[in-house]
Amino acid sequence: MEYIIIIIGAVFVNNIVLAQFLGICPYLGVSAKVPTSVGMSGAVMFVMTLATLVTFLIFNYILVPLNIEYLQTISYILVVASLVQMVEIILKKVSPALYQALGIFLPLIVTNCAILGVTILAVREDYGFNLLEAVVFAIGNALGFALTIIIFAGIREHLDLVDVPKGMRGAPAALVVAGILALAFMGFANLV
Amino acid sequence: MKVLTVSGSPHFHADHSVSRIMYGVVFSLIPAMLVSFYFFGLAAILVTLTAVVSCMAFEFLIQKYLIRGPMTIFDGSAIITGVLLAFNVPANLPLGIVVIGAAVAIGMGKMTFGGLGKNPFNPALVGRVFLMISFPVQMTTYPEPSAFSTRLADAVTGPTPLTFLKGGVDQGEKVSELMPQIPDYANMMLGNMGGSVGEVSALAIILGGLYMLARRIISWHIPVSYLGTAAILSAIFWMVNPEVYPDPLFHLMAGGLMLGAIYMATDYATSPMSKTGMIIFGIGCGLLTVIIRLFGAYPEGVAFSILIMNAFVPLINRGFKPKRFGEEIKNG
Amino acid sequence: MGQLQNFSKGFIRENPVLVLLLGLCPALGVTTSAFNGLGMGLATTFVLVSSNIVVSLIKNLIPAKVRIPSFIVVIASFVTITQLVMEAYLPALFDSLGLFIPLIVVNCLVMGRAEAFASKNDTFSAIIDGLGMGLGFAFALTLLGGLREILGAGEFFGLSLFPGDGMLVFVLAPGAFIGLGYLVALNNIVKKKLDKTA
Amino acid sequence: MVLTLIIVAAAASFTLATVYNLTKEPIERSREAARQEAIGMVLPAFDRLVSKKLMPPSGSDSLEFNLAFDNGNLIGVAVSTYTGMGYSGVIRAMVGLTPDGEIIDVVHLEHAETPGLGDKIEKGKSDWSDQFRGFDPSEQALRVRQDGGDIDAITAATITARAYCDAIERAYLTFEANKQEIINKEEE
Amino acid sequence: MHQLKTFVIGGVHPPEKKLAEKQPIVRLDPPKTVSILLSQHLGAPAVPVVAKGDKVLAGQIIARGESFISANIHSSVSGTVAKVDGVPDTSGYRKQAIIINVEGDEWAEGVDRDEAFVRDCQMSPEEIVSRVKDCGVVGLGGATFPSHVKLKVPKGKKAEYLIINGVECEPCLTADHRLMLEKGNEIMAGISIQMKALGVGRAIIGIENNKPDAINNLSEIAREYEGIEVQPLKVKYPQGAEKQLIKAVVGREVPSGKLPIEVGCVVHNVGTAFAVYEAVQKNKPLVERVVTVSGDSVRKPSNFMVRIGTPVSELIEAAGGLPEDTSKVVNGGPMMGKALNDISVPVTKGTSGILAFPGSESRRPAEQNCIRCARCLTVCPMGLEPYLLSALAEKQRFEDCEMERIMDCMECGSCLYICPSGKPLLDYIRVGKNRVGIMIRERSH
Amino acid sequence: MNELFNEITLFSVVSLGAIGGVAAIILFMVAQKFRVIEDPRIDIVEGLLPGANCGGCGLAGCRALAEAIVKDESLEGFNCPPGGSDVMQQIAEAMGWEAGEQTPMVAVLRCNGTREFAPPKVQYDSAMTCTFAHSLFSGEGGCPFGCLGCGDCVRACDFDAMYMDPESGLPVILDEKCVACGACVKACPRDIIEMRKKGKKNRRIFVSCINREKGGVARKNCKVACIGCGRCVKECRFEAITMENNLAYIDYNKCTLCRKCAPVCPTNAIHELNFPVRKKKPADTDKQEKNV
Repeated sequence: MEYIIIIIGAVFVNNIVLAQFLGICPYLGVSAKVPTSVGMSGAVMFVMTLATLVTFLIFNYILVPLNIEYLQTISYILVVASLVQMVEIILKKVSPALYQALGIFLPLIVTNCAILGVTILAVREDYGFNLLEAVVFAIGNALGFALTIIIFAGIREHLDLVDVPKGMRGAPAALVVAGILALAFMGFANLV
Repeated sequence: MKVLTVSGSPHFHADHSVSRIMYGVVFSLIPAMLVSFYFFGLAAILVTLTAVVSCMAFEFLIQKYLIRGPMTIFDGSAIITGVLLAFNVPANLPLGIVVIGAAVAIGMGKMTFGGLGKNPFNPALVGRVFLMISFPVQMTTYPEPSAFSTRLADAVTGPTPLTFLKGGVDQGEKVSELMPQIPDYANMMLGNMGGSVGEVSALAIILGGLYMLARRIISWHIPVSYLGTAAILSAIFWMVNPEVYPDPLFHLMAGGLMLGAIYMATDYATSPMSKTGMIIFGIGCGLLTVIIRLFGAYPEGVAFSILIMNAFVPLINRGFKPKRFGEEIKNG
Repeated sequence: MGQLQNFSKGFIRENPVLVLLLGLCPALGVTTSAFNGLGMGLATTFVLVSSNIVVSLIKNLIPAKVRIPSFIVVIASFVTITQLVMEAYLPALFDSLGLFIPLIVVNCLVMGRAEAFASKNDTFSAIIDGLGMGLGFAFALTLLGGLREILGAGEFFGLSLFPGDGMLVFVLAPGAFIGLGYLVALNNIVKKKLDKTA
Repeated sequence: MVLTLIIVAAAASFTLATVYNLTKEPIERSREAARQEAIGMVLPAFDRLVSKKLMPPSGSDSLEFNLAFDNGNLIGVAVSTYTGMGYSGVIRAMVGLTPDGEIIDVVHLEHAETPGLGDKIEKGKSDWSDQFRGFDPSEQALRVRQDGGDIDAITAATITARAYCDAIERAYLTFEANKQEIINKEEE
Repeated sequence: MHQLKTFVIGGVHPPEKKLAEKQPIVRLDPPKTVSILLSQHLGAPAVPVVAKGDKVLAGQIIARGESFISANIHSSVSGTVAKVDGVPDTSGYRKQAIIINVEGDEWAEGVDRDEAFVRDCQMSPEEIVSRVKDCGVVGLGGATFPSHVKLKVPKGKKAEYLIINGVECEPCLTADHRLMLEKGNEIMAGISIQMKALGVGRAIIGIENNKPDAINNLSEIAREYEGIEVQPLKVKYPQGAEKQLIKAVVGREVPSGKLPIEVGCVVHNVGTAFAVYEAVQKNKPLVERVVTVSGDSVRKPSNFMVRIGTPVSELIEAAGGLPEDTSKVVNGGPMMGKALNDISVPVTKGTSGILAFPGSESRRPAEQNCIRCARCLTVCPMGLEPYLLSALAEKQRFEDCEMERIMDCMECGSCLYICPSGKPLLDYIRVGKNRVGIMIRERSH
Repeated sequence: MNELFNEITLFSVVSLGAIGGVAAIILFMVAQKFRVIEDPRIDIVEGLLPGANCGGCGLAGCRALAEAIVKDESLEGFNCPPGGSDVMQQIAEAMGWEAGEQTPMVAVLRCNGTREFAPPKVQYDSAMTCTFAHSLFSGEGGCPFGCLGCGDCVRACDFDAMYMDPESGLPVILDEKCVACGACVKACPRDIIEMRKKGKKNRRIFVSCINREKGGVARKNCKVACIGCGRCVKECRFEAITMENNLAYIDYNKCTLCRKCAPVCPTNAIHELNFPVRKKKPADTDKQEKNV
């Protein structure tokens, strides 16, 4: 039950994109087509879970005991960066098609604040997560990211076909859609 | 013989037009409008009028100065948005806020994307939710209904059945104790209860819905699946614990469920295209509405759930295509 | 194409937020008020300028393969420094910016400038570029913060402009997206006007 | 290649450690100052402060009790309390209680409530929280009126108001449960 | 209540306007000159076997269909070949045609011009097919697919039903209707000949319920034939489309991209059945056909039996000429026919009707934003999404068009008919089909 | 000083160094194991290309062109219209090859069937797209080769180099904006637009008609159609003009821009662009005006 609450909270109530403003760059960048956004979600989910697992261990078993929590940011980003590069290299070899589709955005996962943000949030005292909860939290957030980016890709495909007025085409319309989506998601407030 | 016209086939065209459909919807809204005028009086008339006029005005201004497209204010769609927006706010809402709502509904909800048919979200609901979040105090002070009311903004305010029940249950009171304090079902059906301008009378809305069904403006798929899901899900909760969860009949008649299911969810531009898609959409709306009503912070979830399902529409359209000719054989 | 242009392009033509759409997370997350926006903008500018300096200094010492990780480490160090200093001397701002301070590390703007500009140019140009881009970022954030503060709370830099509450939605998440959306559209129009006159 | 990265990391961490050591003290100071300020706001003048942690009857985390003495007499307790019932996230508050359990004053420490609505619990934003001054939980109910209590809710932010009451009540109940111990402290 | 059979998905019901319903077929005299197009059938154009100055007789072969899907062309008049040259066809593009100056009305030897009804046929199936081929019979419903090809069942396939299309679902057209009333015996005999050629035991004639007299007439005659029955159908457009008719009559669905024989059916038009009768029993090639001249601008809506190659303008004259406000002349039915830009074009084997409309009826409604009312989805008989296909084609996203099965579209026009926004849906879909067709062909190379 | 450098410093340096080191080693190993060999020059070439992904080169975007160039190890047959020879030169330098000089090209419209010269006989009332109009009928003016005027070419132009002239019903090409990407050539269902050499001082002479019908037929629909009379062929001393299917064509590689052919054309079908006005008989100047 605990885990379900964490997931519902992360997906709907405190949606990583719509309520926490994390991962906006890929949200706007890789959401032009539904299949691409699905691929991106997959990559994010994988990296996010793995990164949270690793950083949680580093934080609780290296940084806290040594009293050097202030190194959190720098050590996390190192871990995330190398993880992403690893995923990139592996993907290039294993699934060139997916690699092609995600294109330049794979390296951008490094600078995807969603990953770093979630790894930092996962060790926040407020939540007091244990390892398993932290991983579930990461999966929940990745699901939230996937949900919003895929919905959003659908809407953008729709907008592509209908000729949005010139001034609003592209990012502005996308942001307004995100705004309305955020409005709608406020309905989930206090669900858990 | 004059110059011949050459065009692609077909050379016959059905007697449909966008404005005929739209004015059909406006016509079907009249019963609900009359009920609201009866119970909320002058205030309701003022709110409705303001909303309609400002929706048309904003559409006119944006078309004229920003988009510079063909003039569309008389196709009736802005009127519908205006009426539905008015139907979704309390009758004693300050008119300035109504104007803001109209600006958001038309400007942000509709014209941002290029106007009628291009908007991914229902404009009236965008306006309503925007107001709901922006002006929570004004948007949740509902006037008490009273027959042939002529009062303006100084009306006695009171809770809607939904807020009353939710507030009570939240403090651990029992549904059976709370029920006698709200209008009975006959009154709720007629619209003699607190609520937004046009949502109060389930009967009037159903009447309008039947008219639209008869004229084939809408199909039964969305309203039936929406209301059905809401009824079934709330019935399940009700059977589990009738002291915490009110019965399905209450859910159907309270709040904006009827209005939402018949008028908002069936909006062409923001609902799925195929019949299966429509049913999925209705089920989604129903589930979300009940979940938000029972477990969320807001007592009413209709607007939120329809907006959220609006966002899913492109995906539903992708995933649920109409049944194609010649497909059956392959499977069989 | 002088240093001046390097500096000024960041405001309208190549504004990192409004045109390049970089660093949107903090642009949306912290701009509940003009003050927060400005604070975040300046913090980012500091990181941007200092990391640009260091990157342009060490660019020849770093082998190509570990270039990006090294740059990240440099940036992360400056972010942590900002974090520590801010917590010590500006605790209120530190609280309201919260998570977004460590996230400066992953601001595409910082990384992007280090990669695309500082690693290819001399230190002085790198400073000017960092300043221009950083201040452009701060400008956009302050603008958005101001807009949201005025519409959402009826205040500007904490000064009350009109009595009563504003439209709350602008202080909340949806308002950030909507506000930024229309700002980008507005900037598109301004940019087009500038292009026409140029 | 690996070596370069290690060197860069080491250099960076060395610099950071230095900065950390430099800022450690100011950070401590500013935190302490904030705590002191909050305590000062909810308690009358005192000359000695004793802190201890106590577990509340309900809740996951312990509360920090700051016992304030003036001339060796317990003049009040500043309790740092919390609630998880907030509209969004945890709300923390400092509650000042007299040795009899009457509320002296309340000030919020940390919250993420909706700006414009829930943030009315902040003293600077509205005078809503003034109604807790001199409130005696043993005689009146620490609940909002809708819930049958004696506290006026915040319009359109009942949840926040309810949560704030919960936080204060947690402080009060913990105080009541440990009253004996606290008074013993006085005798020490 | 008894539910009439019809197809399941989609369909519309446009106003029927069968103005010439009660007008008996009138035989028109040959005109002064005829232009006989070399391409009057699906497939490669026929190759002329006469040259300028040659004397020809009516019914004499003048061009030979040499490829597999092609048909012979016969002179419809007697006279002298004036030239072989390009004449504008219905689209205004010049196509090769044989132009003949008419002299008298003499017929080629062997053509039996006696009206007497001959019921029984002694030929073998092979002989029937080759006679049909020699006589240049093509499908007269509009698609002009060479009939002899359809009468040969491909190896490995088996035909179970011969379905006869007496639906005439297009508004205004009454040619088939009149034929069924006036030539019922001949049609029946034609059907039994076709059954023999195909080796099937059952034939079903599908007729829409708005032609009760035709249903009665044919049912009456069908009693004398074994295995032939008449199936009344609910009025719904496009029931005359092969796949829809099969679905309506026998309830089978032809898979996407496949032919009717896949589900054991062969479909022929009643007009074709009559032409087959004439070819086999009377040795008369396809040189004339019934054409409905109708529409709101036509003074005397009529049904004419005309020689192939007669200019459309002569038919219109015969029907009383056109009023001043005529602004559209359509070759074919109002749903799938082609608007003419010149009324001097000749009648071909595929001309089922000539319709003329005044300005008020011929204009398309003003185009507005698509309001996504989904009516086009509801009416599409193939279960496609016209709004989507049209938008994709407009945006030149032809790969996506192909994935959305644009090639299944049969251009029935129901979507454009129903669209309240006046979107030129079908126009763009046609563009898309065209381009996707090119893409598919390029791929197969 | 002790305060500044204590055990925290030591822990920091050691642990972060360790994290960095471990990460680097793992990465190094993964990189070895999953290496994909890809020519690094592709990235270099792609960086030099304009990145507009316009498809003017005939390939699917700039990356595709870069891959193709590197694969062929030569610039032969590759051309980036928006980038022009500058970019090709740069690529050649970067790769160490020689770039062929690229002749500047520009799109020209080979139809002059304005409403005046080819008056509409019927009215078109369907989707405003040439592709469809072309499949539907021969055109409002009746010429089966002429411009349909629905503007597919204008919509295809990514560089704002074309617009529809509402008066003539024909598209207008703006020389200075045209980058010769060929999008309009592809978009025109009737192949009316041709890429021609920009010419000295931007001067060009071409037959502004592609009607291959016989003279009389062509003339019936359009006053300025090429009727295939062959006078220009006789006039040309450079054998630049050929006559095929009743249609004259001027080869821009052989044409010397001598302007001899234009005056002899009885239908004014030969167009001159950007030449100084002829100082001859008044009748000719009249002609000139109509053509420009």
